[in-house]
This record gives sequence, structure tokens and C-alpha cells, in this order.
Amino acid sequence: MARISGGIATSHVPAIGAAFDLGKTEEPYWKPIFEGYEYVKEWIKDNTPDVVILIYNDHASSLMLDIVPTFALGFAEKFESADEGWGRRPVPVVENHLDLAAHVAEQLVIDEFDITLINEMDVDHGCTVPLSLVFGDVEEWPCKVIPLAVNVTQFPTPSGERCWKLGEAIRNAVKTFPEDLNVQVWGTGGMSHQLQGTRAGLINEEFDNRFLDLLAHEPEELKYITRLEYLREAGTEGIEMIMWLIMRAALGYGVEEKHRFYRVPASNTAVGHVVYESKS
Amino acid sequence: MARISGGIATSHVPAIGAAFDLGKTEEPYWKPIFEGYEYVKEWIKDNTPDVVILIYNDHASSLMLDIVPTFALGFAEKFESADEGWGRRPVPVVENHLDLAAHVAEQLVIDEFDITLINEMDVDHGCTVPLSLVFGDVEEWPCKVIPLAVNVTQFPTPSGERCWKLGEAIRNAVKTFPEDLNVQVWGTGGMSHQLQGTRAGLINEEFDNRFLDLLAHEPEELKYITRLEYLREAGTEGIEMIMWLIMRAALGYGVEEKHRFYRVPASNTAVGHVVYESKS
Amino acid sequence: MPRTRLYSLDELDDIPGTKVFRARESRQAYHLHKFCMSLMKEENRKAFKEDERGYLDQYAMTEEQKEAVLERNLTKLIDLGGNMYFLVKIASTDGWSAQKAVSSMSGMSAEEYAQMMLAGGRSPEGLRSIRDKN
Amino acid sequence: MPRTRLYSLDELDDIPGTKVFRARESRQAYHLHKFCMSLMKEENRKAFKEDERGYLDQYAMTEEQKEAVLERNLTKLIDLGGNMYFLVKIASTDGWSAQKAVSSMSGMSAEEYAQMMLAGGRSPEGLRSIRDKN
Ligand SMILES: [Fe+3]
Ligand SMILES: [Fe+3]
Repeated sequence: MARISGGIATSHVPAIGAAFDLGKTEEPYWKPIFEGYEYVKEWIKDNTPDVVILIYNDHASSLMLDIVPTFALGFAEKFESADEGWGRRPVPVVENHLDLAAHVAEQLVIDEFDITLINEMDVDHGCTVPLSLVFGDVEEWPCKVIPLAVNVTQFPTPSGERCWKLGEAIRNAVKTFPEDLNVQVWGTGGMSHQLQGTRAGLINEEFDNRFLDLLAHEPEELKYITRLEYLREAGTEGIEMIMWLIMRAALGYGVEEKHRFYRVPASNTAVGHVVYESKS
Repeated sequence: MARISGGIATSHVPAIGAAFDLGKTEEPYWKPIFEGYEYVKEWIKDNTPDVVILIYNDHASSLMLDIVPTFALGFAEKFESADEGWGRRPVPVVENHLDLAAHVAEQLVIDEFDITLINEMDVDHGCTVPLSLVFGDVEEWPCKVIPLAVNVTQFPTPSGERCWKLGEAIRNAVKTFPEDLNVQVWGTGGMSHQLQGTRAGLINEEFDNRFLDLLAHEPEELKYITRLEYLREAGTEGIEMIMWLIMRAALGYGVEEKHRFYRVPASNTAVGHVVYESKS
Repeated sequence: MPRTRLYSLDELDDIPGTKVFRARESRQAYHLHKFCMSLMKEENRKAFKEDERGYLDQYAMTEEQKEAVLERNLTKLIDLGGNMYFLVKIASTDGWSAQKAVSSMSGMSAEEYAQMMLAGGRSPEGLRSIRDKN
Repeated sequence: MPRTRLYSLDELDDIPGTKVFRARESRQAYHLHKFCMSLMKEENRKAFKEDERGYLDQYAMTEEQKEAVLERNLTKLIDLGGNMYFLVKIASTDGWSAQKAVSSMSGMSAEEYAQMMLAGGRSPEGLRSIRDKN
């Protein structure tokens, strides 16, 4: 049987991807950020999953103009890196695990999630920057990836509670997949940031750190943070943290926090990152 | 406050649209079918709604290839008739009621429906044939229309129970819209038909009539019909009847059946049609 | 608690003469379906009719799928992953009615099929389940 | 029973210097955003840079939106319905960093903004609510 063995959460700032691609990781601005990922790069060597279910949001690359799904599950065989305006990131193609994706899709619909199936799309920095941070500069990603995109932009966006339930349902779906697979769930995005208006550059270290404190062992409290509260406290794009909730719920009750990292800033954003192992 | 005053269900066979557009309504094959809609054409004159929420399925016109939403809510200002391979039907443009659509979207997401917002699409015969049957040959549709498309084709498709709950949630959403609006909910598609293989042409009059019998006053029994049962009993495309369940649930407990019509065949399909008025 | 499955997915394969459109088919027929949807524009229908083979060669379909399109073999196209909501656009391009297109898979002539429909359609008796023969 | 709203939608307008991307904005900026997404192809970026006005005239944007694009006035584009995830593609086409693009709305110079970020970013104190002034 398949099982969810652990999870990773991380911010997915495009500028981090650019620094990675341009070999700037040793520059004074970027070095302390990339050092925050030294742990996970070692950890993943002993904990390479067969499949990552990667929860992220699309940034007007594939899913925000004509069709805006609340929850979109990748159903294509592979996903190319999107050209977000400065060329495609030179990273490997993301390859899907179609059998698990089909199983998860079916179980989620049985569990009354109204997911959208994506037969063709490019994946943007929300998906590829975390892969680079964890796996480094590789020829091929060492595992399959099922991308699951969440609408965090066009109103209305899903609640924290709904995201939590989705994570639980993903956990149940993986558990009932008959093949023996080691699955991780990653949540990307956040932490506090605002990319618009006279309030641009907002960072709320207190909010972010409280979120990190509660996420491991008291995540229930985080479910009830509304979009309004994210907007007020963590900026217009701070709501990306709901992707972390999906990851956390997919891991079940007990987790061990293997690593935590927080730093301000990367470009406009506070960078947060955790590594959890499931206990159950 | 807005209220749902009634509902219509009807099959949406493309050949009926073609017969309508080509002026064949008096031909012996088509006359008995169009006669089945004489009642509703009169009824609608006294019961013209401000807005129709029109539940249908897309037939590989806009929503089946790259992106397959379980429930897709039309958010564009207007929707053109799709060219399904023989030119666009010469019918008026479908105009949305954006304020109500935005309100319904918001309430549905609060009620934990993971809808997909559609900012641009063409609508096919699933939407335009019922409009023609009810309103006839007009210069403009006499009301606004919010199209809501359901995936009934690519597995997994939503259950009857989930569709029922969606109808209830639509009812609640409309009720809380502050403007005074007369809203109808229409469900289109079905009845039994199969458009593939050596079983093509399957018609199950008994199943269809039992569905029509129960829909008005004992619809709960219909919620539990699985996709498998629709496939076995009503053909591969018979599952389109789940759109009727959404309509029915949106009308609340008590309805009066003002009209019922059933005839075999139109092209490959059994044609069913009902008109309900809400009592609550 | 998660809801339990109401039926095993294998049962979807237990219906005589019927193929359910699942993830596998959706992948298998992706480029075939892209071709079908291109026929939603008049200029593409024209280009296809002027040079069918050349037009098909623009799409990353399998050779088998291309040949089945050229033969208008809908039975084979369904077998190769196709779904009728896409495939019917080929029939429309040819000016075929949906009934004629569907009848071509039925094992009957178009006339026999039309007669069967007029007489109330095909009965589900004996066609519900391969296993249960009902 | 339906769930009740956790907050009134009017509260989304109560946050200083902030515009939430709703249905209205999504409609208002549809063609502007179509233009932005066209910049996801190198040949389009080239065509845009060669003749900005001519390129914009291919899109059904309002004149105001076109002028704001020509001026690279992101504040105005947000006001005209734009969302930054789309608009940032204009900045990328210009070779601007996201930080420079965002700073252009902040009421500070790019240098001041960069310094503020290095010093820990903008504090939320006093910027949570117009009404509550907190
Ligand atoms: Fe992001
Ligand atoms: Fe249909």
C-alpha cells in the first residue's frame, strides 16, 4: 500500500529560482537563503520519495485567465516549465504518476471534492522553485510529481477549513492506493508578502512565526484563519500559506519537525521552510 | 430578496437544435417532439424569469480537452454559441447576470463547493437548445443566463448525492442575494441514450419514466443512482440526468409538476421534459 | 472518514459494447481530440477536407488513429481512446447526422438503426452486464 | 444548512492600499490580462518591444489601460482591474526584477524599498484596517 511518509513546505519566490539558475547562490544576498535549504538537500537523499504530491498555486501562467479552478489536479503525462516572461527555467520536465493521480482524482471526487482535471498545462515557479531547492541542479527530477494547484487569487478562494479537509482526503486517497509507494506531500507559497499598492513589501514576522509554531503540533488553530485575516496580517499574497495547511493535513496527527527555517527578505517576501516526517 | 420560482428540465439533443434552425419543426419526424414544448412556450410567457441558472454539460466544445472541471460556473459577461462542427447556431448571445453569478460563486465556495470560474467560453447545444425550445426564435433571450457546466464524461464524474447538495447550495445562495430577482433553475441533458459501440441506440423507457415519476415528489431515491447504474440502465450518456437532480434540489421540497413530456426517439435519444413550480 | 466506493472500478468494464472514458483514454486520445476540436473552425474543416492526410500530420496522433480517421472508423477510434463528443465533430465536418455517425458503430446499417430507433430504440435487456448476462 | 459568511465582503475594501481581485476586476482586466499572458512567448515580447502601441492595439483593452501599460504605471493598472501575477509579465519583458516592479507602486524609490525589505519589510502596524486605524 502507498503511504505518506513526510512533507515539505517552502516559499516559492521566483527570484530564488532566478538566483539558482544564474549561479548566484553564493552572493551575500542569496547565500543565507540557500543555506536554509542545506538540511533538506541532505535529508532528501535518504528520503527520496517515489511520488511528490505538490500543492502550489499557479501565478497567471496556466490557470488564471479563462478558467480558474479552485483545486486543479495535474492529469497530463508531463508538465513543462512555464515561460513567465523571461524564458522557461532550465529545469527538468515534471513527470506525473498517472495511476496514482487517477486514483487520487477518483477518491477525491467520491469524497465530494469538485476537482478540476488538467490534461495539459505548464507549471510555473510555484512548482519548479521548490523542486530546485530540494533536489538541486539535476538532469532529471528523482521522483514523479503530481501537481495540485489551488486558486488563491481570484475571489472567491477556498477556506482554510476546506484546504484542511482536502489534505485529509489526499491522505485517505493515498492510503488506499494498492501499489507500494513512498509519497510525500509538499506545500509551497507564502509566507507574508504583498505585491501591490502602497502597502507593498508588507512582512509580518510575528504572524509567520506563529504560523510555523502552530503548524507542527496545533495546526487546527490555523484552519480558521480567514482570507480577510491573511490579507490584513500577511499581505495580499500571504494567503498562499493555505497550501501549507493541505500538506500538513495530509501528514496526519503526529509529525516530527526535522527542520525549520525563516528569513526576511527574498525579493518582496518572507521565506519560510519546514521539513516534517509523519509518525503514523 | 431573490427567489427560485420554478424549474425546467429537458433533453438537449443537437438534432433538435438543427431541426429548429432549419425550420423542420412541422415535419412528421419532428412535429410530435416540438408539440411537447407547446406548453412551456406558453407557460414561460407568464413566468419569464429575470435569470436562469442553466445546468448543463459541455460536449467537448469548451471544457473537455485541456481542463475538465467538475462544476464550472460561467463568469464571463456573455457566451457565444459554439461552432460544434457545422457552424454556430444562429441564436442570440447568452448574457450573464454577473452580480448574481459572483454571489452564487462566493456562497458555493463558502459552502465548500470547489467550483471552477469560467471567464471565457462558448456554450454548446446543451445550453442553447433548451433556450430555443422554451423561448422560440427570438432576437434576444428575454432573461439573463448563468451557465453552470457539470463534468459527466471524463471519469471521475460527480455523484448524484453531490449534485443534489449542489442544487441545495444554489437554492441557499440565491435566497441570500439581496436584490429582488425571479430566478429559475434549468437542468438539461438525458434521458437514456448511448452514442457508442454495439450498444448504441439503447433506450430504457422504464428507467426514464421511473425517473420522471420520482423526480417531482420522491427525488431522494434518485440521488443514490451511481454512475455504474446510469451506464448499465440508461447508456453511456444517460448520466446527463444528474443535471436534472441539481435543478430539482434547487427548487426545495414542494413542487407542482405543471407539465411532463416523454418521447422516443429524437436522433439517438429519448426526449424528456418537465416544468415545475416551487411551492416554498 | 472517507466515503467508500460504491462499486469496483472493474465493473465499468463489465458493460457490453461500452467503453468508459477514463484517464487512460483521455491521455491516449489527447492529440486525436485536439484534432477533432480543431474542426470547430470553418477554415480548419476546409483545410482538412482539402488534404486530409496532410492536415492529420500536423497532429501528434498515432498512425493507427490517423488511419482510423481517414477510414471514418468510429468503432476503432473509440477503441483508441476516443470519446464520441469529440469524434462527432468529424461526422459533422462530413455533413453526417449524429444518428448516421452513431449507427456506424452499431453493427447495423444506417436504415436498420433508424428503424430500431423509431421502434423505441435498443432494449437494455441482456445488455446490462457481461458477467450477469442480463 | 448553508455555512454563514465569516466576514462581510465590504471588509475586503477596508485594507489600506490594497485591492482584492474579484469578479469585477477579473472582467475589467480580461483583455489587459490576455495581453500580459501573450508576453509568455519570446516572439510576442519581441513584437511588443518593437512596436508597443501597435502590439497593444491588437487587444480589446481600454485606452486608459493601454496608456498605463505604455507608461509602466502599475499602480494605475491595478486600479484598472489588473492583478500583479499577470502584470509582472510586463516587468519581466522589460528585464525588471519583481522587486523593482513592486517598488514602483510603494511610494518609495527602488533603493528605499530595497532598504526597507532588507531591514525586515514593511510593518503591518497601522495598515490592517482603514476603519480601525490599526
Ligand atoms: Fe506565489
Ligand atoms: Fe448531452
